[in-house]
Amino acid sequence: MNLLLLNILLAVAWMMLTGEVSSGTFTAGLLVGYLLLWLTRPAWGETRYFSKLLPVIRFVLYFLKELLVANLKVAYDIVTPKDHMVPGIVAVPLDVKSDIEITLFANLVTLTPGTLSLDVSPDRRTLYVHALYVKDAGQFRRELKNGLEKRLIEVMR
Amino acid sequence: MKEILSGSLLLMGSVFILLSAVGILRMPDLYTRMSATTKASTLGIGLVLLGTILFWQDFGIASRAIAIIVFLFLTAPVAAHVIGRAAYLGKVPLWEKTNIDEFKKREHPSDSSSSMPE
Amino acid sequence: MNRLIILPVLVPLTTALIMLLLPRRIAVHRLLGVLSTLLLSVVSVILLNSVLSGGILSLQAGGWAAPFGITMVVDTFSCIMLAMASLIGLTTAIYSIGSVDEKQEHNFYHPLIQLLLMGINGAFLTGDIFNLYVWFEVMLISSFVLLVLEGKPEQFEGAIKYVTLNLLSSAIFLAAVGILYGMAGTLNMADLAMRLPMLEHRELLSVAAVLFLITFGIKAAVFPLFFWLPASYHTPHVAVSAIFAGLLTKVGVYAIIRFFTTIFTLESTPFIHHILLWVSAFTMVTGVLGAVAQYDLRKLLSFHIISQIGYMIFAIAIQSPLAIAGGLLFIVHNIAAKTNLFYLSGIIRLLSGSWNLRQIGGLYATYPLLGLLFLVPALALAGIPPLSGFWAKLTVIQAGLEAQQWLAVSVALMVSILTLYSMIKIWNEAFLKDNPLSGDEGQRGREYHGLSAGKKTALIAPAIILAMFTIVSGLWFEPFFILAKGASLELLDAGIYSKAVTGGIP
Amino acid sequence: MLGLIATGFLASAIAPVLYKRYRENFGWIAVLFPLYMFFGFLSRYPEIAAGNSVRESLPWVPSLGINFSFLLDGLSLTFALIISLVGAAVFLFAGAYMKGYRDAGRFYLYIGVFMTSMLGLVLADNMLLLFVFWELTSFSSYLLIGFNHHKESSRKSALQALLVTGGGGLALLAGILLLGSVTGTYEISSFYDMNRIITSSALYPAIVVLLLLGAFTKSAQFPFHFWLPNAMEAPTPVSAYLHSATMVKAGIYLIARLNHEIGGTPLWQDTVLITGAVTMLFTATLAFRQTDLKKLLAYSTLSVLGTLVMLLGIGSELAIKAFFIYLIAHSLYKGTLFLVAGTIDHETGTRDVGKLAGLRKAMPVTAAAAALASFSMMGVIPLIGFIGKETVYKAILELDRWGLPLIGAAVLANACVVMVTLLVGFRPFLGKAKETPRQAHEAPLKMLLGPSLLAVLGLLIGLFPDFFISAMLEQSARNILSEELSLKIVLWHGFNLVLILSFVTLLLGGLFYALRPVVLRYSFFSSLPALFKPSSWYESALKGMLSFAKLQTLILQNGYLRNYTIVIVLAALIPASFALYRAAEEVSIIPDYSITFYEAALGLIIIISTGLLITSTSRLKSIVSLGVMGFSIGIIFVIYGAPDVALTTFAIETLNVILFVLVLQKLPKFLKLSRSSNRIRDAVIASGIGVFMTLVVLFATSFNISTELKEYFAAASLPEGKGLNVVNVILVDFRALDTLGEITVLTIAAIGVLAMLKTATGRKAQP
Amino acid sequence: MNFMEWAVQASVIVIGLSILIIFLRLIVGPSIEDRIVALDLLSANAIAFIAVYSIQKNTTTFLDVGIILALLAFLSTVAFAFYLGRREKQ
Amino acid sequence: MRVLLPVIIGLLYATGIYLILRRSMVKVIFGLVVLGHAANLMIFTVGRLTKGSPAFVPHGATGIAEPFADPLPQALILTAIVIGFGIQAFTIALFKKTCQSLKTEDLDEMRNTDQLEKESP
Amino acid sequence: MNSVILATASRYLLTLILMFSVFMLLRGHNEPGGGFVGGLVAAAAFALYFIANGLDAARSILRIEPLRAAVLGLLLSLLSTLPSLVSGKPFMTALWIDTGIEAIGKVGTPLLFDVGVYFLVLGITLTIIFALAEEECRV
Ligand code: NA
Ligand code: NA
Repeated sequence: MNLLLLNILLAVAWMMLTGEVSSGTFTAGLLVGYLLLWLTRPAWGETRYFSKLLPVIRFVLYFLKELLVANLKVAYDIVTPKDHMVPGIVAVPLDVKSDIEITLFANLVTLTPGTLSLDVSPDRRTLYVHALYVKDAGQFRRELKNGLEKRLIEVMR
Repeated sequence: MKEILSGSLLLMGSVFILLSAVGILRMPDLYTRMSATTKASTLGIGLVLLGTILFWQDFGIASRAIAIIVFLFLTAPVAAHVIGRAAYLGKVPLWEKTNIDEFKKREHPSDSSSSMPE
Repeated sequence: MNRLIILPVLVPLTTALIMLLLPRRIAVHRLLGVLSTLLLSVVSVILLNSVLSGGILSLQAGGWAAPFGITMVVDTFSCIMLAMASLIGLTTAIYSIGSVDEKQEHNFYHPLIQLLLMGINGAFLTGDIFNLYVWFEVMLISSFVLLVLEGKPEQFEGAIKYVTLNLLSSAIFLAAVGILYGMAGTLNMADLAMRLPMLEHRELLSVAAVLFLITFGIKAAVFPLFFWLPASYHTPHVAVSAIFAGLLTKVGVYAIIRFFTTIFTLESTPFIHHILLWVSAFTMVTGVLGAVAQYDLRKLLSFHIISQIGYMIFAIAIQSPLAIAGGLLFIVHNIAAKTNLFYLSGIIRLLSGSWNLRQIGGLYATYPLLGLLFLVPALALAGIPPLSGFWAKLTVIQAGLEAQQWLAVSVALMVSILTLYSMIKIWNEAFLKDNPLSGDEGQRGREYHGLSAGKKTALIAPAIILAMFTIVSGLWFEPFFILAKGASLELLDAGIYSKAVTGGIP
Repeated sequence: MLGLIATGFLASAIAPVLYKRYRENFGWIAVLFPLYMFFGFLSRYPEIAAGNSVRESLPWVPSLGINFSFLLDGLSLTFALIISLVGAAVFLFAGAYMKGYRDAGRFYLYIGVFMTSMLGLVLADNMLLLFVFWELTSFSSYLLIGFNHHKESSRKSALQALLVTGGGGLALLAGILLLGSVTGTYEISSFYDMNRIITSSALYPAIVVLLLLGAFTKSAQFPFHFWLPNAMEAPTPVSAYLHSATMVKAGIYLIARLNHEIGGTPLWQDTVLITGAVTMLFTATLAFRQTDLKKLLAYSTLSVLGTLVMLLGIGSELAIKAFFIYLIAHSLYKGTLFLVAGTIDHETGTRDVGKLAGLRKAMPVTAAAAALASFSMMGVIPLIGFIGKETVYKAILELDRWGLPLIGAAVLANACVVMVTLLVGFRPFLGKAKETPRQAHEAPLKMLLGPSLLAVLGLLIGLFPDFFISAMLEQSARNILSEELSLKIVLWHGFNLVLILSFVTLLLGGLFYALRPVVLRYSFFSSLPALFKPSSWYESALKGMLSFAKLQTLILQNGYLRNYTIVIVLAALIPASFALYRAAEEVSIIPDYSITFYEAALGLIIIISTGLLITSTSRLKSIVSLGVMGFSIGIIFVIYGAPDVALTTFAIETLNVILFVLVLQKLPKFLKLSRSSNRIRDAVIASGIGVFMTLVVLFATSFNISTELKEYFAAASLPEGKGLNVVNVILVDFRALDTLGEITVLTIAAIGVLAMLKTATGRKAQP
Repeated sequence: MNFMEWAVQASVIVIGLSILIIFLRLIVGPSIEDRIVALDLLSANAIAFIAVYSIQKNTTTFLDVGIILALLAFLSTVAFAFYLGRREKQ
Repeated sequence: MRVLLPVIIGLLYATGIYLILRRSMVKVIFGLVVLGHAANLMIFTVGRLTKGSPAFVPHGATGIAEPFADPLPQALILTAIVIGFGIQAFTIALFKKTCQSLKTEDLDEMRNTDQLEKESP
Repeated sequence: MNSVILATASRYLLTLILMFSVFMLLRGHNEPGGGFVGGLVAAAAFALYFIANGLDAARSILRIEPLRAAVLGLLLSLLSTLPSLVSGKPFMTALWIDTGIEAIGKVGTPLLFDVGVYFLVLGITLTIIFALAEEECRV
């Protein structure tokens, strides 16, 4: 995280140099700073500040795709008769550990249409998820863990 | 071109919004309504705001619109979570066709859920 | 000199802020309370002096010319009101030292009194109708809090009515301000005074006038809008009752006078003045009858407030220079006498342990000086010469006779005998009759004896100050009359106020 | 004279202090005060007798025409001398009589204030100044009558006296003000040649009625007489002073003083005459039932007061002469007899005539003084009372109109007075001594000196009337009638009709005395229905007023908040609707029904959420409805170009939700509490308000408004206010004072919440 | 009327319609949670409306209202949930 | 909307008044809130409406061209809203304390302070 | 409210919202916003934190007694009028200084006044909320 701070400082410096205080110059500063930091990366020792960029972008794209697809699926359900829904509440065991990870995971689950994180168990090992299509709870668990959770852990650690 | 893109985004967003509205009306119980609609409207609003960004093509506007989108994406799931949880603990009934309830086992090992309308 | 105009608002606000920054230094609160009100008294005297010598003063807040910013104005009338508010503020600050317990003082009693004074002074000073609303609210909310500061059940009960009805009044006030702005496009009183005569929609104007009348009527507690007052005024701490009784209703009266001389005139809204006449008669009568029916000392005094307001409204309804002067004199007299009676009621309570006249007695035998002290405001209220109340009554009645309002004058005279009756009732019950409780029971609640000498002085001194005021203003009445007459002529001269505010642009 | 009055008040103020110092002997000190006054006035006697008058004037409230104007002429000097002389006797007497009374020091304060006010009253040459003193006598007499205030009867009588005379006083005030408005001045001496102006004024009847109301109540004329016998609750010196010699004569003084200026019309003369005559006879007959020495004297006093008023009503030279002599005679003998009654009471412990007899041996001096005064009161030669009565009869007989019935009435009334005299002045002293609560002894010197002096003076004046009072009479009559008179007063007129009438009076009086027990037994007076008793009129008026007050208060201040709200709402709605109705003619509304889809949707949502709010049975549902309403209104603000307002609305709505949510748990569930009839009533009222406000808004927006301010703000915002957001510039600059007040309100609200929640509550200690 | 105007017009109508539909849910409930969800959704839709309206009226100032609205709607939902959660405990 | 808005204002006033005439204290508070809305909307409307043109000086300009919404009523409403909020917050707390203290929220049971004392001491 | 998700989210949202509130405050003179709304938004942030993490946590984050913050805010607003009094201009006359920095622009007493309003509103809102919450928790 230190590098992030440095990056921001560089952005501010850029802003000062250009003599224009605006969000545009700030963003430019950020980009320039990132580039500079990347160029000088040996100076910063072992850091994952640079290797994170791609996975983050990939994760976001993956999530947006999921979002759109699931939305369309639900949209279809909304406009057609509702009888083929099989809702259920499933307990999903968690591999994510820290607060931020749990929160992110739960929220992403909720954001994905058709699923809704109801609660985290007090021991933080289980997430209870309400979903619209739970033909098989085991399969549902697996899909969630292998998809979203795995990618999240990849990005976070 | 800009106008076409922007207008289409607006229309698409509106349609998603309408869908979520229909969803909240049509879905059988609170949980399905929440599952179905929160995101739909989030996406819809996101699209509308994207359309707005495209229309103005102004950095200030864009940053504000993006702020709204980010904020919505941050808060909508949390809100859904707190309400859903409260509803479940408050014994808002599940649809009768609900397949499986693994939450109940933890919360109410013995009794069956009963309705409690406020 | 006009830079001083803002001080009556700033001084109490600053004082309150300092108190709030030192929440646990009660001794500082007490000292500051007295100092601030002393300073206010000095300021109001200086202002009065310069208004008398140099005419109406105005201050354009923020330096924005008249109709655009907010104007603060002092004419003789507002100076008189400021001076009375300072006097009552000062005496209450002293009285509170003797009577208010530390728990309430820790609950921000002293800053709240300062903020109440700030609201009251602001209302007297402003020359802008919306700004008046703001000051009214400052005053109201402070009074709400002061009302329930002790947390007694009866205070909550009284407060519910007080708060609800006063908020209703605020809603009406806002509506009236809205209508007036919607018609004239301005909020400045002087500007309104100049614009309204040029408006085509005269009748619509009287809708606004009626609504203002109702708003201020509720604040002034006139018939049939007074219910909140007897429901609540006897419940708070007596020092709070006293300052309420002295000042709050008079702010309503002030506003009625200000609006119906400066903005709306007799010619523009004739039927309002008919209403006022009837209202005044009913107010006098129902108030005094309410008082007569009571045995609770403070309830009795509370109903009296209403009755006395009737006289002021009567004066406004007649609206001759003499009548308005009489109304002003009535306000001045009433503020001092009424507050004093509440102070004394508090002392009586400390001596006897009760507010109920049936359970009090024998005070004259044991505390003759207290008895004489009580007689001063009581007789002044009953209009016994040569105390201040006599002159106020005399002036109002003379004005009534000149206006040939025979019926209303008869009512006023009859009410004054009932006033005498009810004052004598207190005198008879609390002072003359033997103490109904004997022995240990008779000593019950005699908290007074447990007080330190300093606290006792703090209790008695305000009563003596106000009694002196009542006596002196009675014996040396001429300057008061000249002052009131001057203020009245100033109020009734349509141009003088506007000229002072807008700087001579007609 | 102002100095004299001021000295009087000051002296009274220090009396209690001095009393504390000297106690037993204070009477001797106190008497110096009236004596000083008396001799002061006496020193002016030659000047006044020579036909001059002394006028002093100092401005008091010149703007209202009120001045410290004093006039010493024959009339006022006569009264002043009586007041100070009887005052001296009473002060001395009180020195002994009040011994043992608690707080006797206060007594001297009151009576001193009273005497001074009384002097001020008769000396005042300004009507309003006179009124000031008039009220002061009323109030100081209230304190004196109620001096034994631990007794309820005492308090009641004092209040009665105060209310009756105070009520009259207010009438007097109104009369004075009207008189002032006719004459343009309040200075009595300025009225002097205004009789024509006053009597021809349209206000004249009102002036007469009001002034006489004041005078009659003060002088206890029928039907206001009842307070005087009740005032006998006062310590005897008070009765002697106020209720025979001085205060009750204030009304008579007023009539006499104004007789020339206002009188001369049938209205004035007849009213005064008839009231006086009725009082004279009616109150005399009431004496039959009395057994208390003081009450007996009180009724006879009433009769005399009636006679005096009647004489003023007759208004002839002779009548004025009679008035004058009778006035002095009465003051002297009645003062004596009251003090004698007080002495008897003080020495024996009772005032019941039935229980008193044979005191002459134990109290010889008292008996002698009583006898002298009694002879004067009965009108026996050669005392002044004889001259008085003779002149009265003569004055009546002189009348063309009403002479016969009046002389009959006078004889009857005087016979009753004779009976009273026999009962009070003789019976206690004659016959065999009876057992009394206290062993009778002769009274101390302080108590004897006063009555003896007055009694002897009665004799002396009777013997040498010319020397003592002729000059005064001349001057007084001149003040009353404004004519030069030269009436010699002589003791003996020879045998004539008047003398016969005097004899008849005495005989009748004796007869009454003898028949009294019988009359008492069959007396219709004792069973007089309440309807005919003015005192019961007072009682029922008071009681009626009290129950009306209670009823009114119960109805008006009924404790139901919603009733208060309804009254206030209707009080606003009705006159405002009336005004709106009249305004309807001047506006022409061209309704603009154009509406967009989203506006319609918004309107629909607001309308439905009000419905939800009203019908909701759940608190949370209500809050949600309220939230919807607030958010919709916020959107309206957005639509109409008020983003700042919208922002604030949203923010506050949300905070409201939080607040409600925080307190809701503590609030009980909704109950359906109102009856459906109430709900309908409330709905009607509410709809009235709704329709009214709708119309007001439509009307108010139906014409063009001045846009001067709007344009100014738009133009000045950037260059002068340095801001693009005009609303914000207004808030923090143009109208920053509003904002200062606004944030003060917020601060107070927060303090309030904090203070309120810090205090512990509970219903446990409610009385 | 060009496409953009048409699209804006249509969007306003569609969003307005959605708002009405959601409001219907708010009216019928049945549970209080349903109403809260509906309220939350209403404010979200209001944001969309504001965005479209600002295009229609060619003003940018309204967009700030949207940010606040998003924030506050979330807060009130959480507050309601807080209340409901406490209700369960009692 | 020229007609609809006045109607809504009237409706809000009516609702507010109706609610403060209830016996339940909580409803009275709701009534006060609604009255506040009504008053604000009224001032806003009576100050004349302008659609969609807030009073902001455009960047680069020195003034605003008509039409634009009158900023003064907006400023007034803002002040009134804030004041209303403060008072409302206090009132809510007050009503709550009252409820706790008197153990009822039925206003008809709060008549003690208005009553005349009993005849006997 | 005992929820990891809400508690975690609230920590991030707190800073985010606070930042936004300062933003609202500072540009209120030119765009919608201002001290009042800014203060309310800031208060909302703390209210959210209180709901998610409890009263004590919220108080400790705030560090200052909310009423004191309010009073200091009011004092600041009042002090912003001081220059007008000292310089002999009518009460509350605005005084401006040009910073020369474009993004900040001119700084004047009205801005100071608005900053006072911000702290005041923040303070009093939290005073009220915390007071009510405290009561709620006590019973
Ligand atoms: Na004027
Ligand atoms: Na702003």
